[in-house]
Amino acid sequence: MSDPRGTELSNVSATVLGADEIILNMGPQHPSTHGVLRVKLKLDGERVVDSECIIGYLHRGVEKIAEHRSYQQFAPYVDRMDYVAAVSNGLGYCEAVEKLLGTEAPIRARVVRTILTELQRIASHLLWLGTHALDIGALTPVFYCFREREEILKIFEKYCGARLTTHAFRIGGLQYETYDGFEQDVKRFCDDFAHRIDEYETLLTENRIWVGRTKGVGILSAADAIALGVTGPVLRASGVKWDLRKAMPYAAYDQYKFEIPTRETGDTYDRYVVRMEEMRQSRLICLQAIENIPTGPIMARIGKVLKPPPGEVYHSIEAPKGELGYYIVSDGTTQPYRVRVRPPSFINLQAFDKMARGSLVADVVAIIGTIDIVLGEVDR
Amino acid sequence: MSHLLSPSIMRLVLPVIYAVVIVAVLPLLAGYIVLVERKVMADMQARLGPMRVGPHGLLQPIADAVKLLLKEDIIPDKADRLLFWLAPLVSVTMALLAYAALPIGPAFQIADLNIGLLFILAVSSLGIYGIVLGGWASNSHYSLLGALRSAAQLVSYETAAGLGLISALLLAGSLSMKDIVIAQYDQGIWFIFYVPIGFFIYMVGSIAETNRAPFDLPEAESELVAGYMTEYSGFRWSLYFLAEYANMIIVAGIATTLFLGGWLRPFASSHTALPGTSIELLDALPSLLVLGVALYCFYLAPRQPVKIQKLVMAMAGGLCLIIAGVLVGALFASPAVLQGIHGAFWFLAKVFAYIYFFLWFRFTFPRYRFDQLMRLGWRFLIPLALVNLIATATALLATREWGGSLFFYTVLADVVTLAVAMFLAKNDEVDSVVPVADGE
Amino acid sequence: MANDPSEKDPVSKPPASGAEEKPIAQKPAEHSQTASPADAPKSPDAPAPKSPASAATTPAAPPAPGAPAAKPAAPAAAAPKAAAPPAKEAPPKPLPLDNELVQKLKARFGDAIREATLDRKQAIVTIAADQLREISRYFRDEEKFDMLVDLTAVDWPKREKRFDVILILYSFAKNERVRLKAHAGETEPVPSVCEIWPAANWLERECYDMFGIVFEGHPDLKRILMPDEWQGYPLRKDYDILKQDTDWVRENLGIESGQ
Amino acid sequence: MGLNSILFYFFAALAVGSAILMVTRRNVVHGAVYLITTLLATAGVFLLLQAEFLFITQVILYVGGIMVLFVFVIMLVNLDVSLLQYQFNRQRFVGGVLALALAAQLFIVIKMGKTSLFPQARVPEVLPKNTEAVADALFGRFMLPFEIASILLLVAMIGAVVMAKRRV
Repeated sequence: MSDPRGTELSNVSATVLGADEIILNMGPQHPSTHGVLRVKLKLDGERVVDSECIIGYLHRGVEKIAEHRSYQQFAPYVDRMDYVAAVSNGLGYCEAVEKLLGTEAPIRARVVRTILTELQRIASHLLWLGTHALDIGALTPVFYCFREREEILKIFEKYCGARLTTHAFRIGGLQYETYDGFEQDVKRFCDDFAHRIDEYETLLTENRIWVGRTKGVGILSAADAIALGVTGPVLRASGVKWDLRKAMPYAAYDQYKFEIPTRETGDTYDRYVVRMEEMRQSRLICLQAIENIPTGPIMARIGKVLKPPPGEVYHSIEAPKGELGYYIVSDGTTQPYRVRVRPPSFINLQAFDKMARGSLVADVVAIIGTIDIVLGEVDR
Repeated sequence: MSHLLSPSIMRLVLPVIYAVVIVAVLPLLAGYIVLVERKVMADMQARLGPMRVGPHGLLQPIADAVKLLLKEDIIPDKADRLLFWLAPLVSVTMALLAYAALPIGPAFQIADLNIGLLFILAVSSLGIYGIVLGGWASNSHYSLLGALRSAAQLVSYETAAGLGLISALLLAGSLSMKDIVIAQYDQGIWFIFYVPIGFFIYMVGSIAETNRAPFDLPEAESELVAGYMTEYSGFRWSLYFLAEYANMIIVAGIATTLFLGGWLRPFASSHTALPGTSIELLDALPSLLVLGVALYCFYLAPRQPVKIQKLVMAMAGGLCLIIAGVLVGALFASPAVLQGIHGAFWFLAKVFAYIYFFLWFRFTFPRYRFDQLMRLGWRFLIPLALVNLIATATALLATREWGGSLFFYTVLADVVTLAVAMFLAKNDEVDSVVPVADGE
Repeated sequence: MANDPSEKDPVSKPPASGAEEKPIAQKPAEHSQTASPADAPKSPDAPAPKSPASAATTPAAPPAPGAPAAKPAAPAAAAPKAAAPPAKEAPPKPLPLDNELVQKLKARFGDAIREATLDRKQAIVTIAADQLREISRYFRDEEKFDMLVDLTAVDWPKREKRFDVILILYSFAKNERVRLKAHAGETEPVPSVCEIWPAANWLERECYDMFGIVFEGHPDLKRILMPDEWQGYPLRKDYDILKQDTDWVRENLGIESGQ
Repeated sequence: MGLNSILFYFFAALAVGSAILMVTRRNVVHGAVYLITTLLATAGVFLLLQAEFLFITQVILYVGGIMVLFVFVIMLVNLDVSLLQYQFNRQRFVGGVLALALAAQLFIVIKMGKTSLFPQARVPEVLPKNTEAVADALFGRFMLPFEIASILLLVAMIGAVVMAKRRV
């Protein structure tokens, strides 16, 4: 202070103390980036000033591969995009190609597809719930969630022999008939699941710490969500009552009664509530569908070699993560001329910056979790 | 021989023996607390936990220790080598030093300082340097953030926990750990019944001080990878680990001494002799408990899948049997020996019960966010601790001035403090939650 | 169509009677269009279905200047009998589209609206690339297509302007989708629609990454999925599936080949 | 020299040595570590004098509290910049004068007070519990100054909070 040039001193301290903005590189190896997401955060203390997602570590060129495979050959590849919801991916692809062919799967196939896809939605949401809770520090729910998910995977395994990347459906319908006891298995799961999900809620929904960690975190307004093309539970939590299963019904969804849960604020807590409710709704759909699976063929009469007439089609379904679209261009040959996948995770992840700015590092983890990304789908 | 066991020599030799025993046993104990933690966690999460190494994973801690010691020791290139080397040592030294004043039973205490409690608090508060310097020296942002969080968290919660302790100190009127326990014996009641809120505040504060969930922000694995320990590996890492568990035992020991009657058995002041003998009814309890465990081990032993596991299980049963034998033997020895051995048993039992609560919290609650943690500390716990302190002091004063039962006055004080707590919590809720228009 | 409730298989049990509430709009997009599949297809001009390249060139014929883009340039409707599904209905083919929306568009943008077709009951509007931003803004503001569902590209290397830039738009109000298509040459920049739909940011980056299409006015146009220094654009048709940027692989991964 | 003297010289040397190192280190964190060592060594001297309460206060407050905050702040500072900065500013002369003055003062006190540098008077083996003595002094005889000091600190604290709040 006795320094005659006080101004200089204050300048010096400013350069020293002002340098506290640090760049934190989260990932690609980090416990809560759900795979190989890399986020560059600019922090002021623990507050996020700026963020950038760096992706592509899992890029496998699925769209390029598609151009070199026949329509049927490509079907297993789509399972590897959102690998925790392989059934949904398969449904979207098969229906898109069916649309391109101008045909449709028989009603029995569509109902079975609906049941399996809804089970897959529950499985995907369970995985999300477990890991999201784990990110926020609740160690226990993840094991309960996996216990229930295991039941679903067992049903898949019994149905088609695979658990994760199922390739459950074929273009034109189903490869396999349902096994004996399929209905009972699904029913038993659904009956059991009703109070399981209440159990999870007792652990989290009213928990003060959970509420404190999720309420008001990562708010995304409805206008922002629409502008950023965000779909799925993230959009619905922002207050937009929009679900492709209702807006443009596919498979057999138009036959079943279910609600579209929505919330107003669009924060992490709302997204949690929406997904929990969605699991309940999926359970209801399964129960309705299992009541009366129509009899009949399971495969449409399409040839062994698929040569869709030239043209193009865009078909999308409500995958657990949001709108999963396939834009397929055919040139009349056996291989697609171009397959474009509209990956919900990829587009939802774009909203990350909007949600994360101004929040704390701890919130970043919650926000990554709440968007519910699967890097296999983001990077394709 | 007799001159070797003269009291003056024993006064010097015994503490050294205790110190050696503590330093030798503590890592093992920490390892087994980890095993218990994993087993409890597994039980709460509907799974089995470690089952492979030894029967029911009983040898897992040893396997872990060997693995840790054999691991590659990595020092990051741009780390501050000196501090990187020093930091875990500081942590573990301070944690071990605190044991000097911890009375594990009336006989097992290295030094009965007249400022024993303050000494433990002071030394364990120095352990923070291990974390802060280690975090800084690693030259990694995760470590640095972990260290910063840790520093802020410890300073805040030490205050709250300390204020919580003072309410018990008021009742004891001494800082010597031994005198505090004796005060509880004399008053015939554990202080937790006088100052339950003080105990609660200390419990929350001690969880935060030991960086345990839900306050494990300095090492929050989902945010900061492993916080200040991110760059550590192998032996250095295990030193941190040891320090953490040693600290857990320390805070549990403090809580046991101040609130749970230290080495006293339940109903220490009431005496009901077994008919026909001079053995107290409740003194027989420890032996029976350990005997039960031993029998259970023997019951399980033949049911183990592998021969070696059968053997180890039987050995575990045998160990329990020996302990039970010692406990029974103590019943017939002189009162000092009885108190020493059974005191240690009760003390450790209470410490582990306290640690069990730590584990239970860890597997039940999500993690706090940093600002919430600070808010909880400064705006809830510290005001509450102050109110609790004043209320307890008033209760003491009232007993002295007007007579009557202290218990009655402390109940009044607790009611007042609870009312304040509810007010604070409500106030806090208004502030912290973003107004939400409930949808649907 | 699976999307079309009216065409449901008769075997199915009747839909749960009316109790389900339609959230935003009732009609699927396909229903709002006027064309019917029974319309006689316009004769194709170059039926050469066996070669993808020649098939690709067909729709590339630029519309005659001056003539309003009413003339459909339907791609080869070759109906490959060997593989065509023995479906009840005729195989789907693109049909011209001329509804209210298209008329409005033509009235407003004139030549910039090159063509409007209906393929598999999905509306496609081909527009001039240089007008992309204006037309997009019109779609968002006037026609309430408030969500950009997807933005991608297709490569037709034999064509004079090799790329189709495709925007899939969705309107919550109408529950309709529309596809905008703009032709772009290899070196020709396409206006960015980032400021209209922020969602386009990453999508345009991906297009740039995969096809090398430059979007003019994009705030931060750089590679997104491939490494920043990667040479070549993987989704172009002339980029072989086994091709790689050998130098990059060698330098950064320390291996000879990723195959 | 008894054990006490050896310990005293050990602590004294440690205190002085690390104090010098603390001033001369370029790395601020190292400086802080040496300062902590100095404080601990001083605490050790207190303990030798059987001033247990003072010892523990020194450890809890200065080492366990204040220095933690110091280190906290230091770690937020970008050390790469501070490493390059010249540590001593143009106060060398003033500093030298001050040091000389202090040395003179010490010399005079020791000489005038007729106390040798190596005190012969032994402290009694066992002192009364000094925690209570400190408490009696603070809350009895020196109640007023003690309270004034605490109010001063409170004012300073509130001032700091207000200044920090304004920025946010």
